[in-house]
Order: sequence, then C-alpha cells, then structure tokens
Amino acid sequence: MHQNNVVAEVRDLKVHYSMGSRTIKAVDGIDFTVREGDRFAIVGESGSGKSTLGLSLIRLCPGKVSGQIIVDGVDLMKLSEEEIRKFRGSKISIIFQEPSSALNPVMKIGDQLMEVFTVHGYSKSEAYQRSLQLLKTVGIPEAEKRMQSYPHQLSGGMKQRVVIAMAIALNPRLVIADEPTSALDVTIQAQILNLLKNLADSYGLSTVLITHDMGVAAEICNRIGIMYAGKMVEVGELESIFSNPMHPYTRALMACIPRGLKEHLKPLSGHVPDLSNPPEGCRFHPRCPYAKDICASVEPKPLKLDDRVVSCHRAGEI
Amino acid sequence: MEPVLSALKYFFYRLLTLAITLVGLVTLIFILIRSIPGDPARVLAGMMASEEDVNLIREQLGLNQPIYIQYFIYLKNLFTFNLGVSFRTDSPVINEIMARLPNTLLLAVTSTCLAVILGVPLGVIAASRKGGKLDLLLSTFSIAGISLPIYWLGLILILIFSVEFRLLPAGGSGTPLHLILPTVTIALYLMAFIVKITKASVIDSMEKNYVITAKSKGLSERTILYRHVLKNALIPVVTIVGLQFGALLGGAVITETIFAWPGLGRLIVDSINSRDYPMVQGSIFIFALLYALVNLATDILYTLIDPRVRLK
Amino acid sequence: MSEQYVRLIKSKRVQICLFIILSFIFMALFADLISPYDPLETDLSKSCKPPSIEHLLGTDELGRDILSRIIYGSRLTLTISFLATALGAVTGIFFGVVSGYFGGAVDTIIQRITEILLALPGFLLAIMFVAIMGSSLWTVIISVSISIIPSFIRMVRGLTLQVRELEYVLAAKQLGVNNVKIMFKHIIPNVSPTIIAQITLNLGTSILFASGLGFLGIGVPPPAPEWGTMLGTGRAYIFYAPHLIISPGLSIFLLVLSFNIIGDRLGEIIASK
Amino acid sequence: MRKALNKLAAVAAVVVIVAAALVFLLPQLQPTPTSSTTTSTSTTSTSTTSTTTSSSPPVTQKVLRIAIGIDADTLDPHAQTTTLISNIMSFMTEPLFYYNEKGELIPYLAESYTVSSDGLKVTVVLKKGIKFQDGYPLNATAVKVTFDRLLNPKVKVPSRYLLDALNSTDIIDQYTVRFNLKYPYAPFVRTLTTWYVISPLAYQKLGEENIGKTPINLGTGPLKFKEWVKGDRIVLSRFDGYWGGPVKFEEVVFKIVPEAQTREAMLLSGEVDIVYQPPPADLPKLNNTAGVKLAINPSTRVMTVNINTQRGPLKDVRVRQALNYAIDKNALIKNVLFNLATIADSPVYPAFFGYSPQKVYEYNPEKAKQLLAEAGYPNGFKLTLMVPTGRYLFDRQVGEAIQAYLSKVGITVELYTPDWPTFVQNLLYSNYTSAPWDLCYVGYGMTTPDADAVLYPVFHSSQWAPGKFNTMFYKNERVDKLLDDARREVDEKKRLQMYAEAQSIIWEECPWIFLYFQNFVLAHSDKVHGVVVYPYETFDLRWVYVS
Repeated sequence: MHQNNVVAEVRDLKVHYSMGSRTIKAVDGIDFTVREGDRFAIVGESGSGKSTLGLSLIRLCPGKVSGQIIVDGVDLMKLSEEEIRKFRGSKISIIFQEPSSALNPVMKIGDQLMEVFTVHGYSKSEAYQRSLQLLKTVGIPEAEKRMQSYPHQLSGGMKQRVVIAMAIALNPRLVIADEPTSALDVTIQAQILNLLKNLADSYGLSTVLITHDMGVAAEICNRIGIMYAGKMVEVGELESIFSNPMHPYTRALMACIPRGLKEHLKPLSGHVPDLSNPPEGCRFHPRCPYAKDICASVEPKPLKLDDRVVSCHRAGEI
Repeated sequence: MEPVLSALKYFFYRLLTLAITLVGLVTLIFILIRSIPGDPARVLAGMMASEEDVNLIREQLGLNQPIYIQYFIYLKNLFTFNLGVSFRTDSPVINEIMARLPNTLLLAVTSTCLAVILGVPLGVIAASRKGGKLDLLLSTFSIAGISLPIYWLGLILILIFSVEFRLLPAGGSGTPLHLILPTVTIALYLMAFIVKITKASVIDSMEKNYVITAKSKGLSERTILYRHVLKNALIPVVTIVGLQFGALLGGAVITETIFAWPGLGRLIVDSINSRDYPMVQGSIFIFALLYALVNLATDILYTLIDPRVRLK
Repeated sequence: MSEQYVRLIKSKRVQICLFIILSFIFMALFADLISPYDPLETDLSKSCKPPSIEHLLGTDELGRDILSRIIYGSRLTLTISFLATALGAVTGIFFGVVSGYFGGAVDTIIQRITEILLALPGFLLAIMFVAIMGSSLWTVIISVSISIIPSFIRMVRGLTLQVRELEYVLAAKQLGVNNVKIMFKHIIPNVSPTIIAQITLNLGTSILFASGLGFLGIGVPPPAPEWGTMLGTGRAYIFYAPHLIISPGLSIFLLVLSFNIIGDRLGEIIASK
Repeated sequence: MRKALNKLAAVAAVVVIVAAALVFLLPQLQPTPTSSTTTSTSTTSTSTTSTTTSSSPPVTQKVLRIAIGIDADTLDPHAQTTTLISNIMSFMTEPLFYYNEKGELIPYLAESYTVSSDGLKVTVVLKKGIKFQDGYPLNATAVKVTFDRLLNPKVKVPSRYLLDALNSTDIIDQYTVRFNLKYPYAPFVRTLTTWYVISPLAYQKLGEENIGKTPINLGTGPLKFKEWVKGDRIVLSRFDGYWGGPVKFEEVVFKIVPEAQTREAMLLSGEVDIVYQPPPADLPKLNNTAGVKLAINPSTRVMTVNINTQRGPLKDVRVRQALNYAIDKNALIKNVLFNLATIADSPVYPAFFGYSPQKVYEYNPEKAKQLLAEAGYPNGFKLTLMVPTGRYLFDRQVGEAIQAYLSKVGITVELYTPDWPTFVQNLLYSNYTSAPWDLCYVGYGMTTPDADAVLYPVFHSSQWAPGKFNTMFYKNERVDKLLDDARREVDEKKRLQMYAEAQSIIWEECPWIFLYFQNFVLAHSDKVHGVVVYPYETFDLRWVYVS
C-alpha cells in the first residue's frame, strides 16, 4: 500500500451517445483515481459500459463526453485535438482486446512499432533500435526477422505482445488494457498476464485493466472497481473487497467465482439493464436480494467506508 | 524453394484452365460464326460475280471441306499459333490484328490510367469528407457517370467539341488530338466506378480496429488516411479495375465505332459483317488471351499489395 | 426484411427516383392515351424539324413525332430490361446456387462456361447472336440476358459458398432435408436481399446494353420506336439536326440513373445491417 | 505522408507515357513486309518543275489529301469489286477506252477499233509512244498478257462474266491486237472501258502474290503506287513520264476514314483537301459553308424495289403498277435523301447506249387504291420488304418511308433488315417460293455503258435466281427475244429500236418499283481546282492542283 502521488483522476465522467432515437448512457458519472504503480481493475458484466470508459480515458470514443480526466495534472478534456494527439502514445496508451484486428494487415510489424517513436520525434534509426529492444523485452523470439514479417505471420499471443510493446514504447504514465487476454486461448492468457505484471513492475507503469473476469483481476491488480450499468458501485483495495464485499452486486459476482470443486455456483438471476433507460433509484435494485423500497426510488450516494467507496443504501448493514 | 514451387504449380494450373477456356471459346465462336447465314465467298466475290467465280473462291478459302475437317485444321494451326489468313485481305490474320491491337490497347491504357489517377484521389476525398457537400457532389457524379450511356456521351462530346467548337477531331486516329475524346468517354465511366468503390472501401477501412490503434499511437487523421487506410482500401480497387479493364476491351466495340478508332473491336465487327471467319476467330482468340492476361496480372498485383494473399 | 425496405423508401433521393421510374411505367402502360401522335405516322415534308409547339421534342428524319416515339419507346425499353433481367437473374441464380452448393465437377464446368462468357465481350456475342437469329424483340432480350448471367452466377455462387457452411444449413442436411429444398428454402431466401440489390442494378445495365444494341443497329427491328435505335439513327444527322439524339439519350440516362440510385441505396442498407 | 499517393500517380504517369510511346513507335517498327513497305524515300526536297498554265493561280501544295470511306481489300487492278477503289486503280493503270459525261466511247490507250462483218473479230490499234511506269513500252504484248490473265481461271476476277464472249487475243503487229469472240457480242467494245492494261515486266517481277499488295510501276497511269498502310492510307506519287503530261501535284494520300462525319470534320479543319461522300444530311449546310465546294453528279447506281412477280397478289400487273403509284418519289428524294438522287425514267442509265426514257409513275395514291380494288384486293394485303442496313444511302430510312407509303394504300408491310451478307444470300440464293421477302430494296451499279449490261442479266428469263440476277423472276417472251437479238445485232440503229421496245414493255409490266439513280458527292475545299467528276461515281485527278 504505497501512498505516493496520483497519476490519473477521473471526476464525474459521463459518456452518452445516440443510437437512432435513443441515447445510451454508457458511462453515467464515474469517479476514481489511479496512483503511481497502481494496477487498477475495472470489472463488470459485458454491456456495463466498461469498454466505453476505457476508450473515453484516451478520448477516442464517439459520443458526448463530460466530466474531468486528469492525467499527470492535465485535464484531457480541455486539450485541443492537436494537444491530445501529443498525449496519446506518450503519456497514455491502450491495449485492445482483438490482437488480430488491432494491427494493420498490410504493414510490417517493424514499421507499425517504429511509428510510435517517429510520430513523437524520434529519428528512424533510433526508432529501429528501440523497437528491436522492445520486441525482445516483450519476449518475442528472432526480433530482427519479426520486424520484417507481417501480422498474419504471427500467432495471436505474439501479436498481443506486439500491441503491448507499442503501448509501453514511450513509457506512458497510464496504460489502459481493455480485456487484453479474453480473445486468447487459456494457456496464452496466463503468459500475457504474467508479462503485463512484470512489465508494470519493472517499468513502474500504472495500468487500468478492464475485464469481466474476477480471476484475471485478482491475478495482477491491487485495486478494483466494480461497474454496473454505467456506474461504479464499489471501489477499493482488492484484498479487502475480495475478503469482505460490501455491495450486493459485488457479493453476487464473488459468488460466481468457482473456489473449489465442491461448491456449485449461485447464478445471478435477471440480466444487465438497458442503458438507454436504466431502472429508477439504485440500478441494481431489480436484481438485488437486499433491496428495500428506498433502493427503488432514491439513487444511493457513493459512501466512504474505511478504505472503500460503496454506493448502496444498506452498505455496512448487510 | 517452397514459394517458387507453389507459384509454378499455380501458374501451371492457371494456364491449364486458360487453355480449356480458350478451346471452349474458340469452338463456340467456330460454330456461331458458321451458323450465321451469308456465304463469305459470295461476299468476297461481290454481288455481281458469277457463280463459277464464287465457287472458285470458296475452294480457295477451303470452305468446301466438311465442317469437322475445317475445325481440326483450325485447332491444329491454333496450337502452332497460326491464326490463318484473312478471307478479305489475303494477309495473315496475326498481322492484321497486330496492326490494330496497339490502338485498342493505347485507348484502354490511357483511359484506365486517367480514370485511376483522377478516380482514386476523388474517392479518398469523398470518403474523408463523408456527408459533406463535396461528398454529395462526388457521389452524385459517380452514380451519374455509371448510368450515362457511353455512346450517348460520345455523341454529346462530338456535338460540343467537334461540331460546335471544332476544337477536336470527331474521330479517326493519327495525332494525339484524336485520342482525347474517346479516352475521356471511356475514362468518365471508369472514373465514376472507381470513385464509388474507393469511397466505399476507404470508409470500410476507416472503421477497422487498426485505425483506432493508430490513433492511440498519436497519429494525425491525415497520416492515418495515407499511411494506413489507403493501402488497405486499394485492394478491392485493384480487383475491380482489373475486371473493368477486361470489360473495357469488350466495350471498345462501341467507342471505336463512334470515334472511328481503328482498333481491334471494330475489326471484329467489320469481320463479322463480311463473314471473314479466320479474322473473327483469330481476333476473338487474341481478345480472350488478353482478357486472361489482364486477370492474371490483376491477381499478381493483388498479391503484391496484400501480403496475406498467396498464389494458392 | 421489411424494415430494410422501410428505410429505403425514407431516403429522399430514392423517392425521386421511384417517381421517375413510375412515370416511365405510367407512360409505357398508357402510351396510346397520352401520346400526342401515332409514333409510326410519317410526314416527309416535316422531317428533322427542331422542337416546336405541335412537336414538343421535334420530329425525326421521317417526320415522326419524337415525343410519341419516346413514350412508346418506354414500353419497349422497360419490357426488354425487365424480361431480360428476370431471365438472366433466374438462370444466373439457378446455376450460381447449383455450382456453389454442389461444388466439385458441376462447379468446375459451370465456372468454365462463365469464364468463356466473360472472356467474350457482351456486344460481340450479341452481334453474332442477332446475325444468326435475325433481329427481333426476343433476340434482343436473350442477348441482354446472356450478358447478365455470368455476373449473377459469380455473385450467387460466392454467397452460396458462404451460406453453405453456416450451421443451420448443415443442420438441415443432417435432418435429411433433400438438397433441392435446402437450396430453394434455406439458401436463396438468405441471400435474397443482396440479389435484389443486384437485380435493381442490373435493370439499369440491361437498359444500357439493350439500347447499345439498338445504337449499333442490331436492336429491335424498325420502325419500332426503341430509344437506342433512335440514338443510332440520329447519329447520321448530328451536324444537321442534333435534337434527334438529345431526348432518347436523356430518357435512357434518367431511367438507368433511377435504377442505379435505388440499387445503390439498397446495397448500402444491406451492408450496414 | 502523401508518399503513397504520389508514388501511385508517378507510376500511372510512367505507364501512360511508356504505353503511348510504345504504341506510336510500334507500327513504324513493325517489319510487316506485306502491308507497309515504302518503295522510295519521300522526295520533299526536289525542285518542282510545275508547268502552271499562265491564267491559273500558282500551285502551293505538293501533297493532295483525299478522305475516302472504305479501305481496299486488294490493289490488284483486275480484282476490284467497289467503284471507289477501282477509281483509285484507274490513276495507276489505264483502260483501252473510256466514256465521257455524255456516254460517248473515247479512245484512251487505244487509237481506234474495227469490228469484223460477222461481229466475231474486234481489232484494236494502240497509240504509239506510251510508256509504262517501269519504262516498258505499251504494245500488243502488254494487251495480250492483260487479257490472258483476265481469262485465267486461277486468278480471282470477280467481273469476269463481262468477258463471257471473249475466246482469245491475238497479236497482229507491235501495236495491233485482235480479240476473237465466241459469238457476236455488240457491247464488247464498251466492256473494254473496264479492263486496266498492265506492264508484263512489272507483272512478272511482282508475281501473283504481290500484285494485290504493292502494284509497283504496274500501269501507264499518271500516278505510281508508293505505299499502302492497312486501314489508314493509300499513297500514290507522280509519274513524271506520263504520256498525257505529268500532274501538278507530287503525291496524293487517300486517308481511310469510315465515318462520314469525321471526313467532313477533316475537310472543315483543313486536314484534307477532298472528301468522298460527305454525310448526306449535312449537304445543305456544306453547300453554303465558306471555303467548301460540292460536286454532285448522278451515278450509274439505279435504286429500285425488286418485286417477286411470281408470288401471290404480285403476279397481277395492276398490283405492281399500284405499288409504283403509291410511292411519292419526289418527297422521298427531297426529305429523306437530301436531294442526293435523280428520278429514274428507265432502268437504263441516261448516258448509256440504248437508254430510252419512259413516262414516270407519278405519286397517285387514289389510282393505286383503284388498281388494287380492280385486281381484287380492296383492303390490301401483307408484304415483307427486305432492306439492307448501312449499305446504301439512308437505306433503312427509305425502307421505313416505303412501308409508310404502302400502308397508306392499305398494304401492311413488315420490314426485314438483315446485315449485308445475309441480304445478298437471301437475294441471290432463294427461288421465288423460298425467298424470305416479297419486295427488296436494292441498287444495281453497272460499269459497262451499254443497255445490255443492265437489261440482259436482270430482265431476261434465263437469268432467274438462284445464282443469277433476275431476282424478280420476271418472264416475258417478247422481252427475251428482243434482248437476245439486240446482243447480236451489229447495226446500232436496229439495236436502239430493240432496246426502246424492251424498255417500254418492262416499264409497263413493272417487275420493279422504279425509284431513282443515287447521286455521287465529292466535297472539296475551294483551294482545289480542276476536279472532274464523271457521272459514273468516279472522279479524275489529272488536272487537279491546290493553290
């Protein structure tokens, strides 16, 4: 638990975009902070708006974005298109889920990697050296040969390593990883997660890991935020949330993690709400076993409880 | 060694299918042309010629032999690339074709280049300014271009540039000036087509994930467009231009008729009208060969642009 | 399916084009009522007269009223393009599905035949075909449909290859559903939106091709008022009476443009689904 | 980073330049011996000893450029089938006699001729001192070699039927030759206007395979063969030793431009000096265009509608006469043919020997209906009219006009428009039952200036199709006898009476709808002087010069 300075702070972030006549409130007021060296997991079911959140941090998602995203003391929302471009890649970077479609199929791996350096002012030769070195760091064999090969000549895992290399190339202050391993088969997943962990440690990168898999979060993150229907229901230290989940939704999610073989899983009834008209009051109340009438009418305020922030009327009681 | 071997195997396979198609085509033409009424010997001898003269000519042309013998002789010659002698002019078919072929190729190449040089950039602009005024203008131009009948366009151009302003010759060949109107007529249709496909394919490529990755690396919109998107977007354009180039050779018949351009298309039409069997068969054979070569070239070009594609 | 067509009708451009097409169809249906003169009635003293009040579009080389010929011409052009496209589409779809679904020898044979048809320029085949059969309405229709068949075969074969691998087709096979039923009940309905877009585009190209034959003088036999033939004959008078080539060309252009815009828009909607 | 786009544009531009260069160079480099070997280097520098007559303006242009519509199939003087190319051949090789505008027979290479009393021997005396282009003197041997080649079955001579009567040729002395005929054939001497005399020396050097491709120094004409580029041009150069005195220009280039509009545009832009058959529709405009002169003459091509006289209602003379009354020939000529025709008052061309004018069937639809009623067809019947497309002047439009006129008298006509080879096949190779037509619009272009050349092959009952030219299947004993006798009759006055009677019977029985003689047009810039046009679709360049 190191208390050094804050790398990134998100205040009341809202992302709404319109689909036909309806407006989707994918992210509806979110606050969290990422400290130096933190590995902050954002966990939620699919459709909870977590990918939109990831993209909005680097201001790449379509739709109306409001609120504040402060990285290294600079609010990204106030930057012009020209300025934000300088930030992207150097101060903040992102790793996507689909390695196969994230790379340009008709361009050599080397060129795509060197591009990160050359765009930010490095000379060609220096970019080549650094890219070569990067491929080695992310564990890709025969780096020189790989520089000249094309994406389709690499395996899924190998490609994800290239994407990671690109993301950490300029030692950014914040790395966002949006479901980095879910597209890979299981054996490769572990390797990639390990790689992410080691890189984060050795380069002191603070990362935001977006995933739907509690296990992945537990594996490499120290802090965690649970997202539900566009809102952050519980944020805090991973160990304490895992040991004592306060928000009913977090508890339900915890129940879904297979601990041993004996226990059978308690499936969560109902399905994720429609983000274009979320339920009144607390958005989880229709599926919440502890719901009271207040939950159905009044939206719970985020409540600071020892090292945690919970948005639930009955936090602490249950 | 492995890629060379597979390339050779590929070429052999392509040549084999080409041979079968060509033989099929030549047989079809052989039957078609002979089932057209009208006797070549009589056409050659002229309406006022006597019956004996017509029979004499028929013998000289070898038309009195039974059909299947004529067919085998023709196939035998075809393998030695001997296309026989034209009924009408007594000179070898291959010379007549070689005298006309460059004109058709010249027209096809210049109009295709003009269409590509103008079409691709316009397509890219239309895509990058999607929804804007310029995009609307370019899209309507491209839809109108495709719907414009080539022969009407040709006439209108003649009406304006040869009749009213007498700037350009109405037809014929010889000086580069003669090339302008026919090339513009063909290029306009082709360019409209290219603008449409380029725009669609650029838009399609813009939505791909690698564009977002590029953005996340801090590249500007324009750099992404020219460095990443364009190369991907050109792949479908190459195939379509290749196909269109083949169709262009076919379309030459009309443009060459309007502009009196002494190309292969017109030669075939004249030969059909004068029942010059060897000439019709020979020129269509060369046409088909050219068409196959263009398709092969497009496939090879395809593999150059898109590394994922191997000659399989 | 219907939702796509609703979106199609909504776009303003499509509405204008539909209006143009419907007005041409109206002209074709009620030609006898609305056309000011009999299209075949000649009056040599009034040949090649420019547009005037009695003859809005002027008279042709034999003194016939061009407006009436355009109106009656729409009947010919529409019949030819609809019948030819239908004929071409049906044959093309049939061979496309068969060659895509069965594959193997059947597929290779059909592919070779398509290649032959593609290698031979459409117009040349038509010229020979008309020379054999003599020029008549049906020869034009058949020549035009032959020029459409290869593109249909190619397209439908491609689609069938994709659809054939989908689970529901494999499932139907396992259930012992016979091939014919699979092809016509499962595969074709699934690929039909793309086919319909292609058909609309082909209505346009078949008009261009049919009037192209007319232009070359091997279209519908005279004195039938077919737009392409009018354009072809008008060519000889281009220096002397340019108005002869304006109206037929414009009608062809408008009709083809309308079909293309609708086909294009439908294609966009299908692609964006 | 516009590199990708610039690279693309650069590559495309290079391709264009290479393609264009390659193509322009290719024909020149093309080593095609047959099609474009130039015989002598072009003489641009030599001084021109122009013999300008004092009154006419000085010659300012060395090369005469003429735009023509069709290319030659062959340049063999004896194998010609089109009047135009045969006309071009007449500048290189010349006949023994020719006929002037009034149809009189004028000695050309020959001095004089005598016909034996039994009509079987025609003796021709040649002019002296005439030299062929290769220096060989014009003598009896040259004439014998020429006519022996014409009779040689191995040589392709399409109009050999005109020499049906010739048996052999004898050399009497160096300048006299005698033609032995199988039977007395009065028009024989007139057929001598169509055969070009060739130099035995040049003929031997060229041999059969080259005579049609490069007829070098083959004739005695004012112009020598220089170059022939297939589909593009035929170039002839001046023969200084011409016996009629050298022409006033050094070279003439016949540019092959199939499209009439293009030929006209070339004339207006000054690209050519003379244009053969400009677009008919533009003649009114061309007539009053500054700097353009038109030479319009009737040609020997008689345009008619053949009637199948053995079929159904057409067997009846009254019906055939009704057809003649039903067509308004004046309106047809004025509005459809732009005055490019002269009404025919006989199947025989006015300038030909034996012509006898008849009373033209005036436009009288009422009389036509009355005749049809008399013949028992008050409400008409159905006919098929076969018309070629693109062969004769506005042929399709004339077909549609005839269809309209006949429908006005109750006869519904279906138009059948096959392309030329099918048309010829249907015309010449069907008998009167199998013919797919009842009426057929066709033109006969006769080259021999004698009534026999028109009347015998077309109206004699022995000449019924298939294979021969009586495609109306017309039969009249009196006409047959008249034509047979006239062929053998040596006394010209008697021949004239016979032909006159034959023409009046034919005119009465209407195996044709008699229409008109098509005009032949030559347009040239007013800078061109001395153009002579003959009423046989031919023109003469001997006195032409450009100032």
